[in-house]
Amino acid sequence: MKLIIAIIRPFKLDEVREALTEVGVSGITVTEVKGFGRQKGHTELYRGAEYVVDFLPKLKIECAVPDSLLDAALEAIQNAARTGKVGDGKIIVLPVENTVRIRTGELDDDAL
Amino acid sequence: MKLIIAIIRPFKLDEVREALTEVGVSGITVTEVKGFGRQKGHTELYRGAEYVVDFLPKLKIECAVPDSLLDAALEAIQNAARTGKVGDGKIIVLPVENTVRIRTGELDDDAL
Amino acid sequence: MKLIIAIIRPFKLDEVREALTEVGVSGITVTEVKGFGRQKGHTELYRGAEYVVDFLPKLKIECAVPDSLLDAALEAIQNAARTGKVGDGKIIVLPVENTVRIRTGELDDDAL
Amino acid sequence: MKYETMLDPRSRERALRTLAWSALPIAALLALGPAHAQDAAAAAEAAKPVVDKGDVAWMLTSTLLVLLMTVPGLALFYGGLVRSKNVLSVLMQVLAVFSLIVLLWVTYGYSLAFNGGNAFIGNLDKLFLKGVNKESLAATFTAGVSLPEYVFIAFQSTFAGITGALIVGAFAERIKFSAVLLFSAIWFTFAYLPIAHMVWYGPDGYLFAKGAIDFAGGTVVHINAGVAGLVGAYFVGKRVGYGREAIKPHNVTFTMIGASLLWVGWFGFNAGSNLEATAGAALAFLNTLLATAAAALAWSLVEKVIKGKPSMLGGASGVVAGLVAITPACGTVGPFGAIAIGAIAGAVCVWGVHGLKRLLRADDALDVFGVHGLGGIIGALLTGVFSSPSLGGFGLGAGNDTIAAQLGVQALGVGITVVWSGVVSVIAFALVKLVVGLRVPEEAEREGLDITTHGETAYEN
Amino acid sequence: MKYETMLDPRSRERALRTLAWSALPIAALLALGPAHAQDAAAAAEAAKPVVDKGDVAWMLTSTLLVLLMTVPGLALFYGGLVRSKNVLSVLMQVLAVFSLIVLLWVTYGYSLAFNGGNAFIGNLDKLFLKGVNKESLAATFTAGVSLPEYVFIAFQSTFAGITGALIVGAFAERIKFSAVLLFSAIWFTFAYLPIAHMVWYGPDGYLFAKGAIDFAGGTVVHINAGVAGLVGAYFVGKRVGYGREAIKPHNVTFTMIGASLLWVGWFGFNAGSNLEATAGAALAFLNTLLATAAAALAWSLVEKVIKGKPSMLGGASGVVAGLVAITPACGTVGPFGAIAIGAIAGAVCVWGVHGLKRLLRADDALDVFGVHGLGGIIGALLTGVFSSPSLGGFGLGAGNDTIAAQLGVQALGVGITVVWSGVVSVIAFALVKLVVGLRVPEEAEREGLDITTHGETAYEN
Amino acid sequence: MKYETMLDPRSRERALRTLAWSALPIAALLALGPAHAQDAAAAAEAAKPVVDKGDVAWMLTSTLLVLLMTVPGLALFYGGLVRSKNVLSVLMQVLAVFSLIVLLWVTYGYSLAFNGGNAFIGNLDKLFLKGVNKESLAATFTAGVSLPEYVFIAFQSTFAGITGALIVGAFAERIKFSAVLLFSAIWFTFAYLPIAHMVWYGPDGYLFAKGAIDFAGGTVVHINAGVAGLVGAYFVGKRVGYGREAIKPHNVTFTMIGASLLWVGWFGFNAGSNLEATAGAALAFLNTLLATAAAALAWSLVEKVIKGKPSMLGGASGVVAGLVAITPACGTVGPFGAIAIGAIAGAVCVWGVHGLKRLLRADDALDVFGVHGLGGIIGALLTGVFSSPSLGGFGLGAGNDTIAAQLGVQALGVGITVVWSGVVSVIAFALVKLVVGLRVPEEAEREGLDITTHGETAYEN
Ligand SMILES: Nc1ncnc2c1ncn2[C@@H]1O[C@H](COP(=O)(O)OP(=O)(O)O)[C@@H](O)[C@H]1O
Ligand SMILES: Nc1ncnc2c1ncn2[C@@H]1O[C@H](COP(=O)(O)OP(=O)(O)O)[C@@H](O)[C@H]1O
Ligand SMILES: Nc1ncnc2c1ncn2[C@@H]1O[C@H](COP(=O)(O)OP(=O)(O)O)[C@@H](O)[C@H]1O
Repeated sequence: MKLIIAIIRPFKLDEVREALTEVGVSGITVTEVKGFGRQKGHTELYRGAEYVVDFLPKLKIECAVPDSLLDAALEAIQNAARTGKVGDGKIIVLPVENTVRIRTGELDDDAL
Repeated sequence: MKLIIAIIRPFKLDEVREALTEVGVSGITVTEVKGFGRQKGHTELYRGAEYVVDFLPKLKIECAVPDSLLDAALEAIQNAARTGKVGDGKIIVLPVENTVRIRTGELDDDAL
Repeated sequence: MKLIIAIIRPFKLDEVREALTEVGVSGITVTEVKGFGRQKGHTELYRGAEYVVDFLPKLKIECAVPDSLLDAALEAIQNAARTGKVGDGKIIVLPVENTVRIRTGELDDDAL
Repeated sequence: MKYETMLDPRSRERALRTLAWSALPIAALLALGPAHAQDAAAAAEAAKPVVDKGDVAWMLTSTLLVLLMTVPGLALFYGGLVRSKNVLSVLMQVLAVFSLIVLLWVTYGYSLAFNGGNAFIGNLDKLFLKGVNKESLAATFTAGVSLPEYVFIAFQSTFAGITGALIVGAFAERIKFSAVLLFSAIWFTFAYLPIAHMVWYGPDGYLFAKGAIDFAGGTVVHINAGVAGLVGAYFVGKRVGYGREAIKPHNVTFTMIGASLLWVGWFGFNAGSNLEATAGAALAFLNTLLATAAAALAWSLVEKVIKGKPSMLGGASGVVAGLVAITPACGTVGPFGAIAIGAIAGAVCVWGVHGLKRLLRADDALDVFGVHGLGGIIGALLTGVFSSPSLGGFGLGAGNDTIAAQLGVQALGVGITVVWSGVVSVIAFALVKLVVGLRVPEEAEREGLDITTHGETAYEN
Repeated sequence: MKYETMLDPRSRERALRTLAWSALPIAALLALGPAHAQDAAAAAEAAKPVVDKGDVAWMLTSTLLVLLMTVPGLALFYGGLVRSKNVLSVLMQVLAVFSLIVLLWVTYGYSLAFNGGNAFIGNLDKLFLKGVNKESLAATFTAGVSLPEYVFIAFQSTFAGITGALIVGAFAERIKFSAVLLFSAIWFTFAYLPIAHMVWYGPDGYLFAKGAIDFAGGTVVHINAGVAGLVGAYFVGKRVGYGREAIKPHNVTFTMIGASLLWVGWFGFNAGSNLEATAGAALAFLNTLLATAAAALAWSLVEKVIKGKPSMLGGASGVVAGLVAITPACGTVGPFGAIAIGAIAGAVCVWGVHGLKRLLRADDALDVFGVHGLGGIIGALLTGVFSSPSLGGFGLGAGNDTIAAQLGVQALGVGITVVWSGVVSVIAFALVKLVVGLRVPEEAEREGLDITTHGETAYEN
Repeated sequence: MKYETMLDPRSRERALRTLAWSALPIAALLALGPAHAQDAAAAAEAAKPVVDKGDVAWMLTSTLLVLLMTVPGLALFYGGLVRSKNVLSVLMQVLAVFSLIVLLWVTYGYSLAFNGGNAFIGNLDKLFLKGVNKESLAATFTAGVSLPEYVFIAFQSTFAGITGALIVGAFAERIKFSAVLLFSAIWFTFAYLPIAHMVWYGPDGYLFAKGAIDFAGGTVVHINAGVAGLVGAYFVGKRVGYGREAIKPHNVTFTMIGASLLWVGWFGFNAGSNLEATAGAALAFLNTLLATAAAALAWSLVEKVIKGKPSMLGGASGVVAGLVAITPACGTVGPFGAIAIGAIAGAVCVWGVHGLKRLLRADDALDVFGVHGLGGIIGALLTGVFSSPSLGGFGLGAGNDTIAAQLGVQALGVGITVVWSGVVSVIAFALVKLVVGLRVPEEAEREGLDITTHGETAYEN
């Protein structure tokens, strides 16, 4: 089992979720985050002050998948989240030791 | 050492934290997240528009534990967070390579 | 490749980001979180009620680095984030299986 | 000063009689206000009541100020105090209850409160505002000075409206919307209207006749609402998680805006109750300013001493407590009497939301009783004290020679209001429970009323 | 009641003539207001117009209330409805459009709307307020009663300002800031000024002369703005993601505060349009209170029945719909006529933002047409119905004997406004598109106008 | 026009003398306002001052408008500009300072500012409002027209209150709450009261006698507060992280609401300073509307040119700058003079918060000096220019024949205020530092004053 972490553009969420659902992923968890990377931010002006805002709003998607679904899920995310411009984001895949569904106590792949 | 990631219902936070403290976990980190899963969302109505909100507010708890505490912690979370209804959430366990306490530079289990 | 997760004090963000940039880290992702640990919270008073707020505002920094950068990055974070007082936070290092840059499809170290 | 309201020529005679009873040196003063009414020509037609445009201007302004108190004032004050998942439900309850009562007011409320009848309730002669038109007049406290009746109807309608809206704070975050509406209609009819009639309808009203002083509605509005709220809190029960989870205000800035708008609008409430733009209105105005300032500081000081930190929420609560307490007194006490009343109310109401609340063991969510009920009682009683000329006041009520006598009458007013409102509320809540039920299901309460009752959420990034 | 405005002694004669035409029993009533004007001495100099300080007080208050409606009222109402990345752009548009129009108003607008000319537009004799000073007067509806001209100029400037600001809701979240300003200046000059002249400038104005009733500006302000907004929505095009992504209000509490302040301020708009602090103002006031309450409840009820849940946003929208609909009618219908108009407008406008909106296929982002346009039309027509004494009203327009006749005139007013405003808007938007372009680039729209156009973000933790 | 305030019969004679000095053609005009005062009957008793209910209505309204400016207006304007961890501390400071000063005002402030004494300070004859009652009167600018003294006391109390509250913006986000209160009390006593007396108390006040024009308080309120703020910023020191970390407004929408309410309320401040509901008030009103609109657009235009983007915060700041600058001038300049003053102030104050701020090297957190100080100075000087009839104004001050002469007097007023307020502030801050200390510990500042000083947080999800 793997945990997929994907940093994407906020307005791509719906497309990514649909793409993942299609390949059979049953659940995801989304967090609002701020990203710093190659994409450059903007300048904000307030009265006497100017601030360069390097951090841009992004969404982080976390999704635990059985090994069998990994490749399909990765492809789905890439296709749905890509615009081709700097700042599209990253996907990071982590190994998972085990998972539990709290409601039932089911373990591993059954828990997803 | 392991990193426990638990997605739970927001109002269960206090119970889970207490349960973890009891089994000897010394610290946790909590993030507000939105979850998509089997639990179905609601419909929101605004003037001419209706939106089906599939994403539900959840809390993500992250907690690094020494291997010795893992089972107790998992059980504590499950017991405290369970309501028995769809949407209780998941626990995901990841392997950790090492940890550092920033203040002191202590490493691994000592860092927790 | 590793994923570094660092929990730090909010006002240390700029210093940590600069320190990481200096050692060659090209991107980070930041999340607002609430931390519970040894540092004690404060009491809030509202009309008839008092609440002990155990959760303190922290920032979580996530940063995927090639193995070669790991030690430098860890040191950079520790130096920049340390105040020496309880509550400076933790660093947790996780193994990464692979990474993808969504825009280009580049993999692993190239994706960062 | 008593609140005398005669609304058609037929009651003019009674009005004059009432005025003659008055122990206050007020007639002389008021005669000074509309100086131009006194010239030779006017004297010749003294029988014909005069409408002064300055009065109309002030009373229209006062009326919209009471609306400002309700929405957005009270709505924000309450809305900021609840959790973000319930803020819209509170705003909606305030808006809907106010709207409903204003419509009931013109339908039958005005007639029952301010037209004929007996010592306890009026009659239905003005049902659907029968006979009211642009020529009909309502009397003021000054013989020969009138207001267009539409002005008086509008002004009083907002009083009824805000009183109903005040109550919803007590059972916020868990009550059914339909229950709120049904309760409001019943309570308005059987508690608000009789008390308003008893206190304000001269010279017949039971408490009016006894010389009870309630210049702008301490009993009618605040004690009345406070008691209804407390009863509601018992009936509806405590919020899920009350006492265990942290139930914090979601936006204290909103609460502060609300409290500020209550302060600003309250000048319409208090100085508007003078019905004329005279020195009497100015006194009520100044007293309202000073009592509130004193109460805000007093609440903060007590918090600083007791808990070590003066909270903003405390300051805002002090503002409201001071306003509530000065309401009955603002027309008859002097400026330093007002400061005393404000300071005392501000200090005591800290106990109202802490000690008293614990004693009462009710989850009066937004402290309707602790602030409006208790503050109203303090104000009603202290009105009997500081109205005394010996303490800088401008005179006790007709027929009450000593502070003790006046205190007795004031206490009677408080007692009657507490009991009457209490009994009506118990019956009303029992009825509502039977008919539509009082409370949303626990799961809906957890998810928040905004989504489950109103189908929307307040905030989005 | 017709809106008659004669602004210097030269037009006094015409004023009296107009008044003589009037079928309303209003003169008798109003004569009662400024009672002191009637004493012997005053009668002797009846020719000299009287300025009453009560009128001045009320009109200054009314004027600032219309500002309150605009900023912060309308700004918040609109600001809460957009996404947080665009809130500042909306606030800025409202502020800048209002400011711009107020300046244009004193430069040439006032003269073109309210001075001489023909049936469709005034002249430029008062360009740069030439000849206006502290002594110059503006007539009211009552012969012999005047206001300082500065009061009338200020009052009317805010009407023009808010009308321009209303429009921006239709194309919010994607339009260029420069386009908004340029369009506003053109539209104000070629649509607002002529319609205001036609409806309000007596006795010459085209619709005024026909006996059309628009007491406080239902056609001039609301239909006028609603149509301009709709045209704008077509020209500017739909928002990126419209119909696919969830485009939700970012802060419904702000929207509620805004709606409440609109309600509070609207008393200046409606009762202020009486120009005097009399029973006529009080009637307009009470009607504005009641129609709004009825509309808020009606909208909620319809939502409850159709969708199962009465939303707070619906309640707030009902408030605005009710206010819009009662605007033309508030001076001539009775209180229960006002309740009927409010309830009907509240119910029908639910369809305006759902069914009608789908039919129109325009992304009128904040429902300027669905609420102001549609509500305005309903109000204009129902004014012709409920002003009839047979339905409790205070009289139809001069020369219109039956409800049918009046309805015809009202429909004519609606028709002219829709066509005129529509044509001017089409031309204006076409021109603006050519000169500065209408729309920001898609990427800027995604990022939000606050950052890309104004260089700032509204919220920070 | 000079601000003349005679408060008891004893000073009536002086008042008439002052009026006789006046070079303004104002007497003739004002005589027109209260037309009814002129009829035969009234003429017979000319000695007896007339109280007009229209004036009372307007002045009560004006007074509550100044409260609206302070809470919630100024509180929100400032509150939105700080970080969310400090918003409650700012709201609390504004509320507490206002409340404190209002209480000090009735205790001794009113007597020291507006009763007898010498050219620099009044006396203590009215300590605790001794001798004031419902019959006592305060004079207006018109001989024979008075206000109930309670009205004048209340109106002026809010001026003192808001002035103290303005200052807290300069040292927001790091000062001790006790230091704010102690400083406010000292500064109010030794800086506000003397300056108010010098400028407004006729005919004795030092600047009043020199013919300085400060219609509504440009020197007394804005320059006075601006200088105190600047001194405070130096004394308290820069915020932790200033110039390194991003210190952004946490809620620009709140700031915009605040600026809007300042605009709305400022009509009470400016037009209320006319003390009567006459054409003079209407002129002040219109000028306040126009100058503000011009300033908002001017600030935005300069930002657009210099930085490429016109910000909402800039628009809101322009609103305040325009209001500040028109304050002294609003009674004597013409509408286009007002537009010029607004536009100039709006443009120059952009420099006030950028270039000047860098020069001054003080962390004046919310630009109290850059907007109120600088805007006040610009306004004071331009008043001397645009009041000239040659530039459309209504007359220079008594005894000043040329613009140059008037400018000299205006500059003197500015100079005295800057030095006096500066010196008092230095001493006051030094004293406060000694007694209670000025600044919270660094850790508390990092955590935010809301939690560490007031024990609460503003927002919760
Ligand atoms: N090494 C990294 N570790 C964690 N997150 C990263 C890393 N690099 C980039 N990110 C995240 O991915 C986002 C996009 O990265 P960026 O370099 O701007 O563009 P791109 O992904 O197109 O190369 C960033 O805003 C940040 O949130
Ligand atoms: N595969 C997954 N990866 C990550 N998070 C998940 C996954 N599936 C579910 N979740 C999270 O768990 C929450 C609860 O899941 P859900 O399917 O609704 O109910 P249950 O846990 O009872 O089966 C979801 O809202 C989501 O946040
Ligand atoms: N075991 C843990 N797992 C995850 N996060 C932790 C853990 N222990 C502490 N933290 C995080 O680190 C923060 C700082 O920890 P704390 O014990 O207060 O101080 P210190 O890091 O100085 O020992 C906490 O607020 C929490 O967010």
